Formats: sequence, C-alpha cells, structure tokens
Amino acid sequence: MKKLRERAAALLDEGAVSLVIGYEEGTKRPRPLFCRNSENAGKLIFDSRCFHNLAVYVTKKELVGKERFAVTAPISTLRSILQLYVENQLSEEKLLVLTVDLSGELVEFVTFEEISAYVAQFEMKRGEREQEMLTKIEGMTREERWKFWMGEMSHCFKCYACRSACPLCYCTKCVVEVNRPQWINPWPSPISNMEWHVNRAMHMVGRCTACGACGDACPVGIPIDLITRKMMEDLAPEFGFVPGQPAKQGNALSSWKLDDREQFIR
Amino acid sequence: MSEKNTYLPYLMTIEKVIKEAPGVKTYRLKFQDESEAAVFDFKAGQFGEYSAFGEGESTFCIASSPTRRGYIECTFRDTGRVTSGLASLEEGSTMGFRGPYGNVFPLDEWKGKNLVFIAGGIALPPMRCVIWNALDLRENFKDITIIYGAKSVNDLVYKEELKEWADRPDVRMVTTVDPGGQTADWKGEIGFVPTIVEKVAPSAENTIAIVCGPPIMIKFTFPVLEKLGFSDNQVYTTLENRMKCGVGKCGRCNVGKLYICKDGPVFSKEELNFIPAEEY
Amino acid sequence: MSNSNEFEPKIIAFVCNWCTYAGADLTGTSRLKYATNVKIVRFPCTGRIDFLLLLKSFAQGADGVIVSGCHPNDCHYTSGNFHARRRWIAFRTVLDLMGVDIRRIQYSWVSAAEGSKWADLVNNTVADIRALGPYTEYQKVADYLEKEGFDEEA
Amino acid sequence: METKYISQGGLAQWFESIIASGKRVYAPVNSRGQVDFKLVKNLSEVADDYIQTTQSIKATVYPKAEVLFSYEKEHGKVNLTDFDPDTIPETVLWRVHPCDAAGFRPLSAIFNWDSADKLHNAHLAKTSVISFSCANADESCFCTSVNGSPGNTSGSDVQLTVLPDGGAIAEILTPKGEALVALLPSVFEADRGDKKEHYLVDLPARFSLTEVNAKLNKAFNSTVWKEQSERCIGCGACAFVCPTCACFDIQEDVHGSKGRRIRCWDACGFSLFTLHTSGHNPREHQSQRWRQRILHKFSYMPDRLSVVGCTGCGRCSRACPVDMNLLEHITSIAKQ
Repeated sequence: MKKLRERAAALLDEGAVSLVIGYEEGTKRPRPLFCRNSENAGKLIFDSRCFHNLAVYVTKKELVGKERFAVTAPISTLRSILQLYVENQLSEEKLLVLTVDLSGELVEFVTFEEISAYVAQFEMKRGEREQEMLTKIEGMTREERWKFWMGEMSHCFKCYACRSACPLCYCTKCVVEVNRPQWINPWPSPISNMEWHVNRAMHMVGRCTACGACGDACPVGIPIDLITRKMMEDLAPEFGFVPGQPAKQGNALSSWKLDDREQFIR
Repeated sequence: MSEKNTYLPYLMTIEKVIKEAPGVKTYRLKFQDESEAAVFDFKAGQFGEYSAFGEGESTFCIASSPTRRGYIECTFRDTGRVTSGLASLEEGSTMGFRGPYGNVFPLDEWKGKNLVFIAGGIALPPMRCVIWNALDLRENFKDITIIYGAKSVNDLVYKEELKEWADRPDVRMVTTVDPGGQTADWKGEIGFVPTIVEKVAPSAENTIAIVCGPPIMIKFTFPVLEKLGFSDNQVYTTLENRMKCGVGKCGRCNVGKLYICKDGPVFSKEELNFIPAEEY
Repeated sequence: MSNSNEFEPKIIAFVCNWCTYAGADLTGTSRLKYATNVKIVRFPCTGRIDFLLLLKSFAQGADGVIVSGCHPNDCHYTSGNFHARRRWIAFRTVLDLMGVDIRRIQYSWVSAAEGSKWADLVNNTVADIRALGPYTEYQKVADYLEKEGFDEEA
Repeated sequence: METKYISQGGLAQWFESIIASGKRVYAPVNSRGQVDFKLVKNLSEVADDYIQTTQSIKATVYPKAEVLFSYEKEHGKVNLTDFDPDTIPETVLWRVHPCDAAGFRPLSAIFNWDSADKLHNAHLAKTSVISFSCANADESCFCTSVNGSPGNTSGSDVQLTVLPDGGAIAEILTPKGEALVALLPSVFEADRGDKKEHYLVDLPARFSLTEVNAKLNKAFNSTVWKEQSERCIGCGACAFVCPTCACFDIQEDVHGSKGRRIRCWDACGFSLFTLHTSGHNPREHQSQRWRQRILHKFSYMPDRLSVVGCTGCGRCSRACPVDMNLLEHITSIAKQ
C-alpha cells in the first residue's frame, strides 16, 4: 500500500498522469477515490475489500479528461479494462493500469498485452455466494425459476444502478431510453423489468466479465449478476470463448461460425 | 371529491392544418366541449401540453393571439415521438390540450412604448402570439419592429403572415437568413440574427425588446442589445426547458429556485440574472 | 370449425422475406391446407428480428411464436441467419434461466421451395402449443398497474 | 391530541381489529435479507429488528407507476376515463418510522404547492399512519439535523412508543388516528404517565440546517459539486429510496386503440432527465445533477415551499452503490 501511494504521488508530481483513480476508506467500506494531486495519494488503499469495479469510470470523458490517467485495478477491474480495450474504448497511451499482486508487489501495466498475460493466470471461479445461489437456481424446475425471478423482478424499481455500475454499459443512450419505438416500458412492472434484464443480459453476451458490480449495486438486492454470469458460463463453450478473457475475434454476437451447434431449429 | 385532475386534457378537434416549413406545421384547435371553450382564457406568452393519444404529451406555446377567440393554434416541428405522432394527425382528428400554463408578457406595462421583436427559427411561434396581440391593440404602442431569422428561406415559418406584417405600414419587418440559406430571389437580409439586430435595431430609448430563439441565439443577442443601450428591464425572453407536467411538480424545468413552467416561460433579462444561465 | 370450448392457440410467426415468407406463399398457392392459428410478420431477414419482439408477442397474448428464415448458407444477405442463430442460442439460454417456457418458441429454416415444410411446421407447432395450453403464466403478469404501489407477493 | 397506554396484548388485539376492518395493512417485513413494507395479515409477519427499511413508504401515496387517466380511440374520436379516487382502498401503514411519516409533508408540498394533485391527495386521504418512535439509530440516521426527531409526530395519525413491558405509549394525533382507535377502544387504557423521551434514541444533531442553507445560497458555482460527485455513477437509487423525492415522468401505455397515461418515478440524477429534443442538455454533467439534488432539497424547497426536502432517514446513503454519503457531504458543505 505504501508503494502504491508513493508511486501514485510520484506519477502525479511528475505529471506523468493527471489523475489516479483508486480506493479510499469510505463510511462503510472502501469507495472510489479520484486523486488529482499527490496530497490525496496518501488516502489510497488497496486490499481485498476493494471490489468496486473502477473500470466504470475510465470511459467517462468528463471525469478523465484528455490527459493520461492511471487506475488501480483488482482482478475484476483488469478483466473489464481488457474487454473495454477490445471494444476500442481505451488506448494504451492514455491509460496506465496499476495493481498489487498476490505477493503484495506493485505491478504496473504499460500495455494491454501485459494485462492480458497477468489476467490469464487467474481462473474464473464462482464465489461462495454465486455457487450457493446458482446451485439453488439450477436445481429448480422451470416453473420454480419463473416464480423465483418474477418475485425478484417485482422488487426492481428501475433505478438502473445495475447499468450505471457496469463498466461495459457505456452507451450514452440506452435501449430503454429509445422511444421510437418504446421497446421496454419505462415504468417498473414485473414483465418490463424482466424485459430490461433479459435485454441487458443479451447485450452482455460474451462481454460480461462477471465482476458482480451490477448485483452489488442493486439497492433492492436482486441478484442480477447471476443472470449475466450464468450466460457467460453456459455460452462460453458454445461460442468458444474463455470466461473473463476478451474474445480475440470479435464479440460473441457480432461474429458467428459456420458450425455453430444447436438442437432446437427444426 | 370533486377536485380536478390536472393531467386530464381537454379534447380538441384539429380544425385546420397549415404546413409552414419542412417538418413544421400549425394546427388550429377547437374545443370539442363548448362549455370548456366558453370559460377558457389565456394571455400572450402562455403555453400548454399537447397530447397525441398513443404517443404522449409535448410542450409548446400557444401561438395564436388571445384577442382571436374561439380557437387556439400551435406550431411545432416533427422531431420526436410525440411531435411525429401529432404531425401524422389530419384535419378533423382529436388531440389533447392542457393549459394554459405559465406567466405572460406584461403587455399592459408596455403601453406607450416601442416594441422590437427578435426571433429565430422555430421560436417565432411564441412570439407570434404576442405580436398579433400587440398588433390587435396597435394604438397602445409606438413603433413596432419585427426581426426574424431562420437557417434558410425554406425554414422561415408563417410565410403568409411575414408578408402581411411586411406590407403593413405600421410595422417595420426585417427578415434574415443565415449565410448560405438564401435563394436567388431572396430580398431580405443575409446574416445571423445578432448581427442583423446590431444593424437594424431601433434606439433603446422607450423601447422593449422581446427575444426568442434557440439558447445559442439568445446568448449572442443579449450582449448586442446591451451594447445598443438596452437595460436589463427592457429585454424580455421566453424560455423552454424540458417539461412533463407543466404545473411545477415533475421537477424537470427547475432552474435555480425557479420553475420555467410556473415562474416563466416569460422572463425579463433582469429576472434571468438570478438564475444560472448554464441550466437553461 | 373447432369446438368453441377448445383452446385455440394464438401464434405469431416472424419470418424472413426471402425464404420462409415465400415458402408460406407457396404453401398457399399449392393449396395445402394448414392450421389458421398463425399470424405472419414479415422481416427483411432473420438477422433483423429483435429478440424483444418475441417477448412482446407473449405479453400481448400470443401462446406460441415461430421464428423462421433461410437455411444456413442461403441467406439473401449472406450471413444474417448465422448471426440470428447465435442470437437464438443466447436468447434461449437466458430465457431458460429466467424460467420462460422456451418450448413455446419454435425456430425453423424454411426455404422458398418448402411449402409443405411450412405447413408441417405450423401444424406441428399448433399441436405442441395446444398441448401446452394457453400461456396464462406469462400473460397474467404482463398487465400490471391495476395493482398499487407496493409489491404484493403472490 | 390524546395520550393513552396500550399493553402488549392490547397492541396485538388492536392490530387484529384493523385487519378485520378490511383495510389494507402495510408493515415492514423481512424477506430476502431486506426489510421493506409489504401487505401483511398477521402481526407475526412484521419485522421489528432493523434500523431502516430499504425503501420509504412514499409509494403508498405516490405509486411507482400510476394511471393518470385512460382513453379509447374510436373513429377519430377519443373517449377519456378519469382517474377514480374511489378505487383506492383504505390503507393503514403500521410501524412507520417518524422520518418516513415526516416525508409526507414535503411530498404533499411538492404535489400541491401550486395546483392540487388529485391523485396524490386521494391516496393521502385514504392512508392512515401508525408510527413507532425510534429507540435505535445507526450512523446514517440524522433526523435531528433536519428538524426531525426519533419521536417526531409529523405525518403520523397515531404514534406508539414501545415500553420495556412490551406495551406502548399511544399518542392519538388526528381524527384519522381516532378512527383507528375507535376500532377497538377498549385496549386503550389511561395514560400511565410514562415519559416518552426516556425511550427515544439519543441522536445529536450533526449540522445546522440554517447554516447549510446559508452556505448553499452562495454555493452554486462552488467546486464542491464536482469534487463530491466524481464517484457518483448517475443511477437513481438515492431518489427512489428517498421519502421525499417526487420527480416524475409521464408516459404512455398503448394497446391498440386503448391507452393509459402513466405517471412514474424519475430521478434528477439521470443524465437524460433534462435533455431537450434538440439535443441541448442543461444539466449535462453529473456534477450539475448532484448539485441540483442537494440544492433542491436543502435550498430551493426550503425557500419556495417552506419545507426541507430531507427527513434524515439516511436511505440514500445506505442504498448508494458508491458510498455517496449525504450526511458526510452536507456536513462538509456546512464546514466550508
């Protein structure tokens, strides 16, 4: 942590970057911090409690400005950054990525290739909570799943915290805000809520890195992250991508293979 | 409980459709319920919420003069879901109207003064209401000047009325189009509205300037008027922020401590000094 | 005419202009008789059929949906149906996870020459949906708003 | 106003008589790891071990989505069907916190400051509030800083202060409260002289409202908005859990020739909230939207409507995914 603070301060002092996005102690748990001068760098922390996906900020132009900036990134953030890079949302010249590895060493990534190599060491695994909930859902009959999700969806009040917290939801105008035609009713109701979440999941196919930010952000506790996670798990073998690693040859739904397999088309 | 439901619109019949410019139409609307028409009253500067049933509501000013009774007119450009829904309606069909909302141009206070109306593009409609109102009470005012500009000749709205105003001996009418927007036979001015204002505006003495246009035009015209000697209480404008309810509840048009829908849409430049310019 | 008490499935078919629509046309011109439960919506290509339309159909009262277009390699636009196939694979996965009854969506490839395949597809789908019964599970949640503010647990 | 004593057993009987009267009763229920107001039939369903519900009770008087009127088109003509207040059932809210009940006043101020809002008022007329004063609070609570208190009775029809014996001091505050008591008057015993303030949580004020208001009057161009809002991700969680946020959208629900005009919750934090059709957006940046939220609640509303747009319930701070802590931000403005 000391090294991270020193390095961040030095980067800011040298003018190598104009901003370091990291974590500070919050009122309940660590929260995002925007360091624009070396004084603030002393507030930086980086530990296992830091799980906000800071990649959500790196595409916000009004925040990061035109100059080079740095971001401290735990593994989930690294995965999102890679995906954003693949989607041409980031450039190596503008973004410096820092992390602290398992041995406590500060690691600085200059190229996305380096991040890619680093991330490849970590296998995508279900956490305890995901394992427990997904096992439960996988054990349900279809009718039970419908009831379960409709129950959950009835709590959604469309605050779109899931969308706002997701680094890959960077569209400036979302499909729910398109009104010609109005695809999804803008007011909350179980069906339109489900349509929204199905839609989000579809837009995330092959892109979601299962960071869990959406589910964590949901103020009414809907485990929406499970939808995109399960999609990722189920579709990775179908479409031949590695969960958590960006597709090399285009995103899942903007590419296809002659021999994509299915058993349901008559 | 016999409280009135603010959100329930009057039903109106589209009596007449006038095509003004590409995508711009004027509708003359009549109340379907005579008893509603009898008690309906408004003043120059007020606006309403117009419904296309099936699409929603949109906010525009009442473009006709309160001196012409029995109907109201609105002019709008087909740009979004509601306006395109409205644009697809035909003469004789039904639409909704809620209003009148907002404050008014203080025509009474302007008695005995010169008036200069400055409008740009689709912002002539809110001005048209007060122009006709002033012309119908012509004896109350001294010189009346109208300066109106649009992107191109094609984009000028109320073409018939522009001609009518130009032909009146008691009105000085100046029309302009942006450079490049003129046609071969264009006889008016060529140039952006602020530039033309600087060129043709009357003396500031005993004169009220009423400015209406896109935010960018307003922001460039104000300094010109200041340069010409207009003080802040001699300049009026009408603003339009995004609105949903029109009655100060939905929170959209709130700028500083004011609601455009309740404290406006008409503001003197003096009043505008108290609200942050970046938020309208 | 069927018995008025018997359930008549409402089915919406989203088909591509170049193959299936022409195929359905051929069914008609070939005077092949088939079930009348299907309302056809014609699209330029299966790649152009937004997945939300399928859900909208259920919300508006459809009991089943048919999606059909050109066989692989026959797409008028070369790869529209390959894109669509991927999307369907993904869509089925997410719908199944949500507990939507995916048996009610029948995908198919029907070429312009397959008039009899279209008749079979419709007849079979109608029979399947008839066996499944009306999709009230979905329809009854679709018309919300009669309820008040708070969520009332079923 | 009248003060009575009601025993633990009496409370249960009274609750049953309210249910038996056929009114809808909403009370906090613990399910899926969250406590929120739900329709209840039995006292045993009601949660009592929590500091704050996730959502406020505002949805009872200002539903998330509500039909303003409906219409049917026929041969170019339109028939309107007005909202009917008689369709709203009598509703009792049980175990409401004082900060939640206090939200009714600012909410009504917004809906009625100019023209009366028929829908909101209809809901309000049919809703009775039985509040429970607070014996506990957490670090997000700050009602005492915004003219409230753990025993504040604003917005309540009856307020109960639970005593160690399980009974409660019952303050019967309004005619609606009297009507609820009249359902089972026998369980309301004479006041025993218990001192309410002994049973309230001690919550010192964290900032002075007048000081904040004065600072905010000059703060429009301050850099504080940009600094505070940097981590804000622009969702509507704070607005939707807030007991006083009332910004709404009006939308259309169309099915063929029939349609309904619907009012639904909206939030000033959304980037497209103020977007004009022309593409011009008066509040383009998150910092402007954060400023709007704070100024509206703590400056514009007090000045225009004589109410504060905050009851200190702390829900926004608890719900925020990125720890935009309102109390922290307001105190830092007060200290500037």
